[in-house]
Amino acid sequence: MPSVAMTTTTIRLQVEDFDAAGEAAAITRGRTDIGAVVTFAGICRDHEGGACVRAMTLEHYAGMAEAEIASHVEEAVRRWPLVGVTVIHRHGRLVPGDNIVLVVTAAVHRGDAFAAAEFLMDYLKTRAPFWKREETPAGSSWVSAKKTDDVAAARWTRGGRDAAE
Amino acid sequence: MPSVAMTTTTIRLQVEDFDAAGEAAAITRGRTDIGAVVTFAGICRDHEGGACVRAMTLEHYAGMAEAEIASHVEEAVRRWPLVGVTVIHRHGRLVPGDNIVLVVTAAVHRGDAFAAAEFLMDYLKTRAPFWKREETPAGSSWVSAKKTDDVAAARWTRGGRDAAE
Amino acid sequence: MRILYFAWVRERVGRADEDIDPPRSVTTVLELMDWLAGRGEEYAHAFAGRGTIRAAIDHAHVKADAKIAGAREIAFFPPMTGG
Amino acid sequence: MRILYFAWVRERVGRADEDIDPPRSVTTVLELMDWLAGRGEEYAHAFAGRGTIRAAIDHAHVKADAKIAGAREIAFFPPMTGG
Repeated sequence: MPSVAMTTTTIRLQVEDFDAAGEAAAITRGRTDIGAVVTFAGICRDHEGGACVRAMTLEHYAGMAEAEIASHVEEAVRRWPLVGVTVIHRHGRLVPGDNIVLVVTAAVHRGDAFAAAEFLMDYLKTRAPFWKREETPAGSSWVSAKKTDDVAAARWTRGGRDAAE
Repeated sequence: MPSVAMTTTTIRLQVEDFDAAGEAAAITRGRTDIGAVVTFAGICRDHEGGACVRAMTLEHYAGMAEAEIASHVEEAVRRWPLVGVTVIHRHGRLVPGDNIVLVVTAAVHRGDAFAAAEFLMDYLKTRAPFWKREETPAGSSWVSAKKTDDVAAARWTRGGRDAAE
Repeated sequence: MRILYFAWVRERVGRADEDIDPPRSVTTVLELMDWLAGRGEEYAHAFAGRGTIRAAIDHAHVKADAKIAGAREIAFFPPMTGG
Repeated sequence: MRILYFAWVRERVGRADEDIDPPRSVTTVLELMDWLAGRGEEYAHAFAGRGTIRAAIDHAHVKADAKIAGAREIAFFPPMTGG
């Protein structure tokens, strides 16, 4: 009898730090059908485009952020055969070295886990309603959206890698 | 004064299990210039192409395996601006659920960390001298190389993603 | 109709949310931005670069030509920079 | 010249390594495989499908037409399945 396809998904928006290893372990615990686990951690850097960053504050649109992330997690599950997906995004004030975002994807094959993790990160960067305000020695200002992030997200919409896989 | 570009690399072949979280933490500890950490863990599965797998034994070519992995880590460091790279490959007998291989890549930007991790995994699959023997209820046999792995590795040699990035 | 503002749109408007009752002639998101821009100096400043401001109706991204009829909550914000 | 065998090549040959002294007429990896295949039934069996067998000279992957002159260690093995 073939096993039923089940994907464990976890989505959390929180002020608190997360435990990347613990989240990855939670997906694989007690299972022996997973061949690949990709963990992505986004971390607050002390430099951005040459400027020194002392801290950043992440504002988010509560309600919409959860819905937007959930819809992209669902899309990832539709596009790739995943065993588990975890997305955690922090908000509030963070200093360099702090964790910002975590994506964990688990699959039977590594290609699916890698693709889904990159897809989710590209979409979090461009579609999830979060805004970063950076504190530098020159004052504090809102971070501008990066064109490279739009380009990265666009590759999932047609042709590109998806068609080649 | 611009900081000096330094990449911390760690390569280990071992019978013992590894601690994925500890290895990732070792790369980021005390640093605030890292924006992205990608961790890939390859895990022994209980099914392979429909057949039940009870255990697998990984044979390797000591000496060449280290050299081959080191040369690909060096190539990854040349191709992408990485802050740290760790590759750990186990050998010996493993059962479903056991870790097999770990790749951790840390970079300022996520695209570099993702690309380097995928590149290293594709090369470990097709160029590192390791051979898997699987034990199934029908007996034990050597795993055949997968054409999909060759295709995955070939995309790094010219054109493809690299040129598009 | 509840309106939310985020990031620099919020800072320029000077508030995070408010309830408004625009005239019936305001039917799209773009028309709503035009109408809001006429409500005072802070709104004019916030919506001066309305080409870059994004909008969501009831938690879903929408374009400037989206109809606002039936909307419970409309949000205005700059391009997202999370992740 | 030290020869190493891995995985099913090792199992078929019946040993993991040995020292050999092939005649001077054997100059390439392919010729070495032909010569080894003639050393007995187990070698003939191991090298029957020599199109799929890979080789390395002194820890570096090489093709079948690679010269073996100066090699200290030559290894024969099936396509790799690590990772």
